[in-house]
Amino acid sequence: MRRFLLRRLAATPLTLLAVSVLVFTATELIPGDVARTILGREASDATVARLRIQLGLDRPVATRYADWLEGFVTGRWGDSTLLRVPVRDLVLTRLGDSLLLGALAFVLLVPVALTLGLVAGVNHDHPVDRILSVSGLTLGAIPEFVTGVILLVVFAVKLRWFPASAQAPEGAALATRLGHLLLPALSLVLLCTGYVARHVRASTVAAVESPYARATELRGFTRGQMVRRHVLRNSTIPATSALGVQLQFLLGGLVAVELLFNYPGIGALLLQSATEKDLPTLQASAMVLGVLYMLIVLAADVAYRLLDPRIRLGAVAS
Amino acid sequence: MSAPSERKIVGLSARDQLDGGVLSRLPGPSRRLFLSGAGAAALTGLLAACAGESGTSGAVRSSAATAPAAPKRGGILRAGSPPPPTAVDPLTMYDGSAIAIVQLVADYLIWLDKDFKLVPRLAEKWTAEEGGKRWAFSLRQGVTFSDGTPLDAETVKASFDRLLDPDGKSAALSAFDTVLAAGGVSVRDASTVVFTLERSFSDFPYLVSAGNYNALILKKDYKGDFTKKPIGTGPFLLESYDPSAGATLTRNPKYWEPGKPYLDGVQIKFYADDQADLLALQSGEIDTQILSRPALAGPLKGLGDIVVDQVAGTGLTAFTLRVDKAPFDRKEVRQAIAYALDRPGVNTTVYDGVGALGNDHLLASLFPVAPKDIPQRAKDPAKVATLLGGQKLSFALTYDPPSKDYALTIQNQLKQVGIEVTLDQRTSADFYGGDQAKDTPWLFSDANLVGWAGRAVPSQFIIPMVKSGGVWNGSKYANPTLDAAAKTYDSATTDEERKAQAEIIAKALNEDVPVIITVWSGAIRAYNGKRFTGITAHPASYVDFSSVSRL
Amino acid sequence: MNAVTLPVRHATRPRFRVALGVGVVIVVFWAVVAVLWPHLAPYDPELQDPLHRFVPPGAGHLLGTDQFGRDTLSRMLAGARPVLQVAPPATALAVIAGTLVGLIAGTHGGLVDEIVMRVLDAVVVFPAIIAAVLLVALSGRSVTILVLVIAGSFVPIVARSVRAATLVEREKAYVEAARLRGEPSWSLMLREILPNVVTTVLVEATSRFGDAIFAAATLSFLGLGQPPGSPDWGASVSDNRLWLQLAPWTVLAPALAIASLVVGMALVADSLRGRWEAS
Amino acid sequence: MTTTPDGSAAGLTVEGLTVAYRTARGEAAAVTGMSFHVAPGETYGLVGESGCGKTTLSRALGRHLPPNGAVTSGRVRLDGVDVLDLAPADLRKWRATSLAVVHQDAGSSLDPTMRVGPQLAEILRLRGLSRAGAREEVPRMLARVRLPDPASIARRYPHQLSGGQQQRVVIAAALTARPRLLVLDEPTTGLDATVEREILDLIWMLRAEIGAAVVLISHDLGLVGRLCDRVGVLYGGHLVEEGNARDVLAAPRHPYTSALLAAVPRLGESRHARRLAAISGHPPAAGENVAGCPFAPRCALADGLCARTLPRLEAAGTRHEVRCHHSDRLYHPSSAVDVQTPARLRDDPGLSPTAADPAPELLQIRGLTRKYGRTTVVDDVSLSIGHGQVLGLVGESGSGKTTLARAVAGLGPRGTGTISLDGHALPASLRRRDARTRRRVQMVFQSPDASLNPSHTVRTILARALHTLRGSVSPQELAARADLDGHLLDSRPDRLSGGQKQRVAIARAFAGEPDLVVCDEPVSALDVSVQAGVLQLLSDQQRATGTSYLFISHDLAVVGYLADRVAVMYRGQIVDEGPAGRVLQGPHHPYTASLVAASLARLGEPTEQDTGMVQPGRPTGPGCRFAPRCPRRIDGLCDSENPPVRTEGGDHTVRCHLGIGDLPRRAVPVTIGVAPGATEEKEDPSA
Repeated sequence: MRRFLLRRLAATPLTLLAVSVLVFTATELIPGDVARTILGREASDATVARLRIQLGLDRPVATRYADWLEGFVTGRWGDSTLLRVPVRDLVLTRLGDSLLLGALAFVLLVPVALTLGLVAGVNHDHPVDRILSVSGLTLGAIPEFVTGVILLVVFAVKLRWFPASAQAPEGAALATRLGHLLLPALSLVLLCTGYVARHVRASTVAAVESPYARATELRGFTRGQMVRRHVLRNSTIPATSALGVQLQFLLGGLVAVELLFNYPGIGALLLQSATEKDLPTLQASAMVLGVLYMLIVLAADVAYRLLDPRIRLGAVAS
Repeated sequence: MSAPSERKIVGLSARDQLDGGVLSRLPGPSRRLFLSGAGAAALTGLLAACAGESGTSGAVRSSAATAPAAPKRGGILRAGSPPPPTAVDPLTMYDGSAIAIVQLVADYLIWLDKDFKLVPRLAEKWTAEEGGKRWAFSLRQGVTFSDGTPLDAETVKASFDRLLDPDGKSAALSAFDTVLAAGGVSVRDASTVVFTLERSFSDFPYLVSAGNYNALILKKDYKGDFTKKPIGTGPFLLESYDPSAGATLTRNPKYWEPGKPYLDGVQIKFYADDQADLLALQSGEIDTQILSRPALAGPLKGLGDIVVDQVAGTGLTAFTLRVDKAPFDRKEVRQAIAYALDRPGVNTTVYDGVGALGNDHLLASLFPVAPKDIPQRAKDPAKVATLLGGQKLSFALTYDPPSKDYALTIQNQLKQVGIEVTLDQRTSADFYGGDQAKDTPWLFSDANLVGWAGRAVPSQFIIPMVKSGGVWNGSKYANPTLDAAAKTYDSATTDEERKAQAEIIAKALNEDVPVIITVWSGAIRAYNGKRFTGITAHPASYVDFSSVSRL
Repeated sequence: MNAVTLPVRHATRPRFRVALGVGVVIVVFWAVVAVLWPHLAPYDPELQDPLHRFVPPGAGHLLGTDQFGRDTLSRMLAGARPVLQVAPPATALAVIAGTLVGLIAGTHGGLVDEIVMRVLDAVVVFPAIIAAVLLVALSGRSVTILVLVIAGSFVPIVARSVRAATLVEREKAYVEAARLRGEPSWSLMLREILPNVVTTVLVEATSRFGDAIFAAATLSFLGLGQPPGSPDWGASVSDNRLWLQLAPWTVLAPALAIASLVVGMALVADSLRGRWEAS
Repeated sequence: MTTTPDGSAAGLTVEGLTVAYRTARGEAAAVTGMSFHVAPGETYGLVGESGCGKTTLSRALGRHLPPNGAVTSGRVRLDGVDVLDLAPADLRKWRATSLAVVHQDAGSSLDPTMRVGPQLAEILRLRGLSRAGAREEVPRMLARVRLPDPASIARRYPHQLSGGQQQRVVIAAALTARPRLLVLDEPTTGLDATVEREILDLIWMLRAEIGAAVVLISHDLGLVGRLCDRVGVLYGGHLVEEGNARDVLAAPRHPYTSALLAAVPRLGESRHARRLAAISGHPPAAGENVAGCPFAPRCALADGLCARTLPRLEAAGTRHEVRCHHSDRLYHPSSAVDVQTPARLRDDPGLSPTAADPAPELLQIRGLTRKYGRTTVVDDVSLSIGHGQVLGLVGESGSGKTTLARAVAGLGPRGTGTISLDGHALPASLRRRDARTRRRVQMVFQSPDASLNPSHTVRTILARALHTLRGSVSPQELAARADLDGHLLDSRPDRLSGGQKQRVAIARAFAGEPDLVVCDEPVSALDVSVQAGVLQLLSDQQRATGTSYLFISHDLAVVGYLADRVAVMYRGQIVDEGPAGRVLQGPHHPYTASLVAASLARLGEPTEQDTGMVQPGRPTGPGCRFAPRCPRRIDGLCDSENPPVRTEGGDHTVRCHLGIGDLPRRAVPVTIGVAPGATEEKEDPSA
């Protein structure tokens, strides 16, 4: 376990390094000029050129990359070129907001998906299973911006049950913030439930049909006892990796949902800084997302390993 | 001053932002505002028509706006706006959100009213000396900055020196070009500032008014960190600013105008997405929009408590053709395109009918000098066929996301007369990037669309855009007759003389068609008419919430 | 319990047949529409009509018109083509490239595997949106870009699955036998292993196809896909959602079209997956 | 025979049981018209090859068929209770109180995510014990199945137990109630010989203790014979022979039973002494409609009558019934060997001709060490194989024998030590071996399912091998040499039986005329009848080509049959190596002795050595690795010092502290079949 963790953690900086090079290269290739963006199209070429020098954009690419890298590693993330605020505060605040949204979606997702998957799996091949599976499949197939738009119209505009914007007033209580986040979280939940439920269903079916579950039946246990005592745990453990995948998916879905619900999260920031060539912000966002992404993968793996005694106690090679 | 194009440019749909990025939000070269007072009459008429259109609520709103009975005090006005794409700095800002925030906190010597009248603010009066070559401005007494520092002539001089510094980042430099140079500002006494111009300029007050929106009066030691040390003489104080979420402003108790503002504060919320902004207004999360999209004028009017204020303007989307390159080097081809367009159709589709028809010359009918006897060009497929003489015409149209609807509309219209247009949509960064002397797409592509906000005087369009060698002459049009007329126009002293020169210019442009102008746009502002009164549209989407009160 | 005594349960499950049938009908419907829409659409989907903007669904326009007075039904039908122009080549590209990468990594193992997997990690972690922004900015919005971005982001997914399947096969005796007799590694990969990971590849292909439709719609929604004015569904949802309140049909029509196609594809993929994995 | 109050017989009564499955092609009967009776305390063995309906029967006894299976006719009664008539709630109660089932793969019938103790406690709670009571009872249950340190076992997860321990836990779970019926479905398959013996001993002891009707299902005739009172032989879903175990095994009356017996290699019997008789063909699939005798297509005695009419089960002796038209013609069916007369282990090496003549060395292994991670799997092994010689390598699972074999083939992890072929160093990595060398060393793998590419036809598989190994014959010829029907050439492996697959694998190994073929447990996954054919093929190929084998098996009898020399491997080391007969007869290493004992021992006989529960993979001390389990351990020596290698009779080496004279040897003749007196010894349960 420790070796597994060490190896995975060792790979992380390398991956991030590769990503940072990719991001840097991509930014270099995106047409446009930050100095021009800051000054507007009306400024003279001379003024723009002066600002470029001031921003250090005239230096060679390699120098700028090295500087950025050194700064990033030593914790000096610099200021956003466009917004002139410290990148670290900007990115971490946005990340925090995104995480709040993601966490809410996750908290809603887990019990719903587990319940649906278990119910479907225990009743596999019965109509209940069919209905749950097909509706899970159906909901999961619809892009979040489509469900989001419909949720907005129904609940925010027509019924006015929930605010249209995910962004709560400044200094609002957590409950208020969560209320604002409910609709966007819901569109993410709808997106992901099907997938996780399918995994839970599959592992539930496997557990129900496993020799140990059958053995309990032969020992005179009722089906309910079997499910509670043996199927539940065995079907949820493999689902942790599905949840990991979905967490990554949640991250990906954030961009559209953040835009749709006007939530200033990390996804929107990434997109904004990419289009606007705000390199320090873009790099930091990409790095932070990358770390988060890899942590999620790692956490899912670790959780899986911790939950499954076979792996935890080293019977199966990691 | 542009109205319709303002929101269109500033407020982007989600996809426009993705496509375009920051530069797409540029009000652009259009942002210098010069409009003589004479235009006001025409505007008022137009306004009345619009008010009638918008029904009773519109009428109520108009009267409320002009004569608030007994304004209630207190209340927080919540306004929605797109987040400023760059740091909020009065010296460099050009986007509507940043301008609005700064205008709530700081003040100009002269405010530009929504009907283009100059309204004294920090300057109480101004006089021209030496035939308009020198201008003296008397400052209002007893004005203090929010930190208690009194306003004096030195402060004003420092503010303008900052704007004129050729090595600085001032975005206003080009506006003062050939008129006022660094060192031209001096202090006569503690309350009088003197501007010595490089040449006579009778419309100079516009240059130091809100029309030149960077020309805010800031403290001497202003360092470019506006959101951290937001000190001004305006009606509100900036309490907090978050580039992602919004801005919180509270009433400035030291504001010089007695009793104002009525509001306790203003809460500005940023909406990265037009739809989110609109939904917020509909669902009551905000009370007004800083930047409303003209195309939404109709839809907004139908929504419950929402009322829409509407003003006309001289903004335009210029459809520029390179006269020095085939196929547009032939006048007939350019004319054919002009005759192929359904102008009322553009106005309806792109501006929801808010604009006024254009006639392919830069003299909008709002300008008093506009010639009246040039026939309005209209769609004429037979004429297109004759002009093209069987030539099959196809070309690429370059533009950036804010002009997308416009591009789609004319593409479709031209297709109906057999002209094939390929759309070449660039990101705004790309479109406005590059070198303005040799390769930037917005000045060098064969055919392009550029949004221009309104101008107060026609020569502010004519000199840069169509005069030979003009800085933003994207068509590369060169006509000695027009050049001469433009020069004469600038030095003309009587209205008759101006009108005569204007007619020469208009006829030349209408005949040669270097730039096709289908519609002059207008501006709107939507707000909740049940909650607040005193909110008005402004051609440049400026905000003055000092007279806003709750109902 | 062995396979001989107990015949495989439910060799043909009725559930698969119904779901597959419904899915196939939906997908085939849209495929046909994608090809034949010029004959099916009542109007030119590009044709603007300033006098008939925002016409609600009714006799003249079955699904109403949009801000330009374009017929929503015609645009919805025409919108099937861009999606189906993107998803198949993107899927094919991703599956071919991913299969090759997965096979190479899985067959060679060791350092090659480690390097390939780290590179794939980086690709996964690298936000696809940055790639999309870059490519769009470089070459304008086009179907090719969309295909490349989607394919690129799916390659690691396919490669990982194929690699995992390859690692399982690689340990099997028939591969060792082939190595023992000195088959070159390309032969091991293509001749010995590939035919036995074909199920994985097919399962990936169907899953990725559904995902590609999803991704194409999302990227178009974000403004990163189709050329301006395209009747593409994702782009239409994005273009029209400003008028959601005024003209909901302009949003709902393409949204439901996306939903139906992805659901149809999901049903097909799920059923086929069930069959292949059972076999 | 006791009877229940309602007059029916006590114990298990199965009457005319027919079980069928719904399949895509309609109903398929897996068990047809089966009837038998097992009295309380009696052990009834059901024998047959895979596919004959054993498992279906075992599931039908617990009324636990998969959803598509159903009993279409017949009854199952236990102590007068008709199991098939029970309402669901009653069925659960019946299962809880009267039934106990032990399956083949014990590990999989335990919840992998739950500790053993709670799993057992849970069952006890179901039987009505209180929480505390259940907790107290668990260690007692574990002790009952002779598990050392029950408290610690209870705290472990199933995967932390060895296979034998898992099986004991499952048996403990089965015995929580006092079941009236104990079904043991292949309880020792997959376990090492010594562990198997322990489990069987346990069952032997417990069966008297619990006095239930015991049904033991197995493919292993020897096992059934040793453990059971009565035996039923299943074939194609029918009971073809039934009788007292001793009678059936000693004098089988059905050709199938007799063929099965003839197919089993006996310990100490060499390929030079007897050909194994394989049963050609394969058993009918479930549902395959057979009008006549299901065995007729494979039967040497079959005639027209057999093909047309299913014979009835008829008496053939005392409590001995047989379902054959020609049972009278089969009096001493396995004509080659008299089952009654035990084959003697021959300590005359002269009978193994190749072992006698010191053959020139082909393969030489010196100081080979291989590690997986930090675990040393093969530890400083030196071995050699002569030209044309078969070296049998035997050892329990985890002993390192497969790793050693793979190292010879150039597969697996790298390590130290040298391998040379005809005096030339053989690179450790396959990649560095040239084409010529690669061609000389080939391998036959254990799992027939994995060793052939499922996507290729047999022809392609053989053609590829001929191409890369530069074989000179055609695929047809190659297949013919392996006794494969020509029509199979265009089939894919999934249409082949296990035996056919293994024949293809052998044919493939011989495509390039190799000098050495490494056979890694090539028959362990095969049924007895098929195993005989494959062993015979290997033997024939060896004779025909003079190729040397490194032959690996965990089955001492199989190794003994094929090998000229035998090496015994224990935890990475060769502990015993020499001519086959001498190694098996002794004097030999105590571990070898335990292996021999395990495969021969009579049940109920006190075990000579106790079975130390050594955790696999536990780090070894400096002493002899076998010391913890060795009955002749010299305390203070064996566990602290590495044993010396002693030589006996010139070419027989033993790694042991004991002097040659002290080493165990087998005096008792080796037998197969019924342990004499086994039936007499059992207690009469009805008494």
